[in-house]
Amino acid sequence: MSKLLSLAAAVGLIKDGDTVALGGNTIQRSPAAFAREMARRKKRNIELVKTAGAYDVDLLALAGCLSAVHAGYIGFENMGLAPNYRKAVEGGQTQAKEHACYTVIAGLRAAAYGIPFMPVAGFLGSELLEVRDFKLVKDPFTGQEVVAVQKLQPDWAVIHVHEADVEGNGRILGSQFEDALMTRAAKGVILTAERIVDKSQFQKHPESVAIPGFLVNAVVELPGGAAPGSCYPLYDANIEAIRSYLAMAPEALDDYLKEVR
Amino acid sequence: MSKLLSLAAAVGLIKDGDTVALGGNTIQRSPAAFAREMARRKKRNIELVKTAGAYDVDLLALAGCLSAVHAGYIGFENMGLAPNYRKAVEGGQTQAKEHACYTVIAGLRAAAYGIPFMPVAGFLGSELLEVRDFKLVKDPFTGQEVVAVQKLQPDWAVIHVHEADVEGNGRILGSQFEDALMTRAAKGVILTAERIVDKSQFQKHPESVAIPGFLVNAVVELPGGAAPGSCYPLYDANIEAIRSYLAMAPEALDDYLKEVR
Amino acid sequence: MSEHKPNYTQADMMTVVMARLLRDRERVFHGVASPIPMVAVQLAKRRQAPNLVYLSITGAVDGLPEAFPRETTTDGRLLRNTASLFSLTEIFDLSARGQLDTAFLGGVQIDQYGNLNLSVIGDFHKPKVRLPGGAGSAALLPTTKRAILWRTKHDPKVFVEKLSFRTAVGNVDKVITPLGIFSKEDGRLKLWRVFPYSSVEEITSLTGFPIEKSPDFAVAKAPTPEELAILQEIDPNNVRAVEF
Amino acid sequence: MSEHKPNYTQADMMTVVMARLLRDRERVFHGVASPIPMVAVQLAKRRQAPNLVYLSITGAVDGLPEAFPRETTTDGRLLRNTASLFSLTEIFDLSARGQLDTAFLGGVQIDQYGNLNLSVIGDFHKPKVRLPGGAGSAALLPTTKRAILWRTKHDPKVFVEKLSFRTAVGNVDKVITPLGIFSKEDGRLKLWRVFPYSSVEEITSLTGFPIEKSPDFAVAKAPTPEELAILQEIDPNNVRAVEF
Repeated sequence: MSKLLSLAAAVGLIKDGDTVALGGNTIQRSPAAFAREMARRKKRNIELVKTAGAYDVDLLALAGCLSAVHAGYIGFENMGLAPNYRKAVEGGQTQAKEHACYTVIAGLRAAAYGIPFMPVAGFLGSELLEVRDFKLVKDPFTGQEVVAVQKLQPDWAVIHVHEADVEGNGRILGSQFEDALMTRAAKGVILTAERIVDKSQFQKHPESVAIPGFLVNAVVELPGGAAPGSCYPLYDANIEAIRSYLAMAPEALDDYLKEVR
Repeated sequence: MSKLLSLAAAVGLIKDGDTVALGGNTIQRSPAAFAREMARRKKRNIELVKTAGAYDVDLLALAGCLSAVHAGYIGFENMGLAPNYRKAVEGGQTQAKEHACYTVIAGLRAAAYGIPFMPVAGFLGSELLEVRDFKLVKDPFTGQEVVAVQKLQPDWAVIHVHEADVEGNGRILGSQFEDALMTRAAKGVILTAERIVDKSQFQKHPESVAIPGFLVNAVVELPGGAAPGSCYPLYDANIEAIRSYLAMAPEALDDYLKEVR
Repeated sequence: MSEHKPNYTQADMMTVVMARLLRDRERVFHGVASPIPMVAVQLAKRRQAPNLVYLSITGAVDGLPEAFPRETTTDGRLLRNTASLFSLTEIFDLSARGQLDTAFLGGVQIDQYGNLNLSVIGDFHKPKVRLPGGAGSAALLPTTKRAILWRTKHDPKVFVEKLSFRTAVGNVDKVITPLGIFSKEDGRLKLWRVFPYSSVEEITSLTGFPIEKSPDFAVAKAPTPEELAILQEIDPNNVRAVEF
Repeated sequence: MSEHKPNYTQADMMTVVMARLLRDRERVFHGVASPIPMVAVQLAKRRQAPNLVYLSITGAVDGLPEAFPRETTTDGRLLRNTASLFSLTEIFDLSARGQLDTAFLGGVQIDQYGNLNLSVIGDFHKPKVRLPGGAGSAALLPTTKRAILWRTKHDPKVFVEKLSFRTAVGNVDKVITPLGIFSKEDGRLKLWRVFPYSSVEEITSLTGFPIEKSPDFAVAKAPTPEELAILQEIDPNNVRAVEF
């Protein structure tokens, strides 16, 4: 049962209007090449789910793909704001469904655990409670009020991994971020992988394989798929390429997408 | 900062009346030697937490240590019921706080997540809802009713691991069971370890080290610490020893505890 | 029972019909103390369900044991061949979100609605017999897409008119006994199969609730030589019979 | 500012005072975009807090980077030396259950109560400026035992009378600026330290809310030669200054 697909075919699984969780964190191991292909194929009305995003989210905002973004942080850290995400939100094309990263996690947990909501500690006092769809719930044991986060179930989780086999088993080295949780919360899972390995490699160290194949719908072999972000320890972020992206005029996007594969 | 203690000193950390979660599952990698030392030291009014237990729970019940057991299953699987646990419950000395294994997990999750309760799917229709301390809670988003499990925060999690370093980092090979969750839910953590390794061993494969040292209070070097249960892949369960334990007259316990170290 | 002695045991029969119920690609779980399901899964994978996803408490995904453990079904031997770990917690979550296809569950008592008791005989708080407890059943039975129950004793103390205690309720599909198979239809257990060596009369006399036949009632096909040969190959130590 | 040019930068000063606030054995977390905390933690570990437990988004526990990444603080380089992984999810959980000692958090706007805005300038739904978002702060600030805030600009647009939006509220202990340190006492930010090259007057003129001195007010000790030497050794590329 090989689940290997071309990048185009895998992106084709995603329908306009879908909710898509992207793995990785800021410029680390995010599915950047997958996001570019989504931009090329002009996906529309996508709702993204991410704890902390940068290039992937900004590029999809620039390409007009995004109706909303559920995230705790969208920015380029020490390099500054996310210019195109900013513009898309300020212009009203994209809704910023701001979270604390932990409430993204809580919403994903509710989806993964098959429950309608998750109670979450903290958060009281934040105006996010008033402007976003968080609610309070009474602990039935003590009467204490606690914040409730509604189930956040993506249609797809898209995760860039170091190694996958054709059945969809996936192995991430180093920082795991919230990727395993996303694969449990989503209805479907797409992996892009630096390399395809034989299943027997995983059978030697099953405890290091965070994503079991039976949860995965499609695997794309995509070396360099996190660039210009990093895929530690294989490659560092290409800062020059990120800065040049940040300096790019919006009109240059089509050329950029043709050039950067 | 070495956290190495003798078995006696580590057991000494546990006070009468404490709630103690035991790692492993049935006769697999449970902290059997630790349980025997608890029995020798005549711990009293202990509340155990376990998903599925066998020898460890039964022995502590026989020794009169247990006021209550929170668990989904206590038995010796294909070998039959847990005779001494049965007697302790039927005689009224020990309360069976029966759970579905999943509600033990839910209670531990609430403790680990710092929330007063966890909603949990399923469970409706079970009479456990009526006789145990589960409640219903209304989803504030849809009004749907869902079962709520109260936070279950052990004073101690006691986990038998394959390898630990003196700082308390712990590595489990193969089945992880619910042990990592227990170390997050409990106020304190005690590891018994087949062997003590140098931290540098873990630094080569940090992703395989499920228990970070900073959560751990004490480490005991205890080769064979899961026997007569298994510690896969190091040793199998000693079925003969388990059957001989099961056949033992209750009065023989003191001799047994002297003999079996 | 028939006087002609068949060339297979009740354990063989139960294992074979259990395996036949499994489908390719589905996600299947068994828990503690489940020797027949443990063997039946491997039989099904060797026949109609090679891509069945086999989950167990060990965390193994598609574990392929060289030999089955005899006393326990949570043993590390089940980990052989697994390419990832998927813990019990994750299995419960999977079921909770509606993605577990089949769960094998047992019952010390089972009533005509397919509800089960694994908790106590007598009063819950002052039991005459404290049973092991329902393990995963109260959580899994209502959330798994289907549950297949089995019990190696068929008598009126198992198949009761009224449970001492209702541990779990839910999506029971089939109940396999040494004599036949009940199917839950319109909310009740109907007799769906009788095994070749038994009879409706025998089952009726050994069941504590009234027997009604399913519209699909039939005599189960005896284990085929091929099924028996695979059983012999994968379970030469007859672990499937350990509950008898 | 004083005309005598000191032998250290504002970045050095902020890093050094931040490091001094840390205690041995405590559990400390920083998130994205946190170069000064990233360096300060290592400085503290080299001095008074060798057993400080350092947690970051990478999942590293006590990561000891050979070189600090310049553009990001979520880089895999922070994993070096870690003996276990403890993910961001786990860090939030740790804080939620009351076991995180110190969290470093930033604020685009900070008010006199130590509340912060990282969300928007203008209306939340139709913002004039969409900011990056509060990241972990709304969850961490109320649950960590203490938060240390920092901001490398000290002007009335940062330290405001009224926030455009209140992203997070909670257990702020200290707020470090390029000119001094506020301490939250009796529910309000009081001026606790002024840096040697600044003055109460300068801070007052550059702060949007009224300045009140803490009873413990003092002039901060300039970075010592030892502190500066360690800084030079661990951060020769001056990553600590990247936010200036």
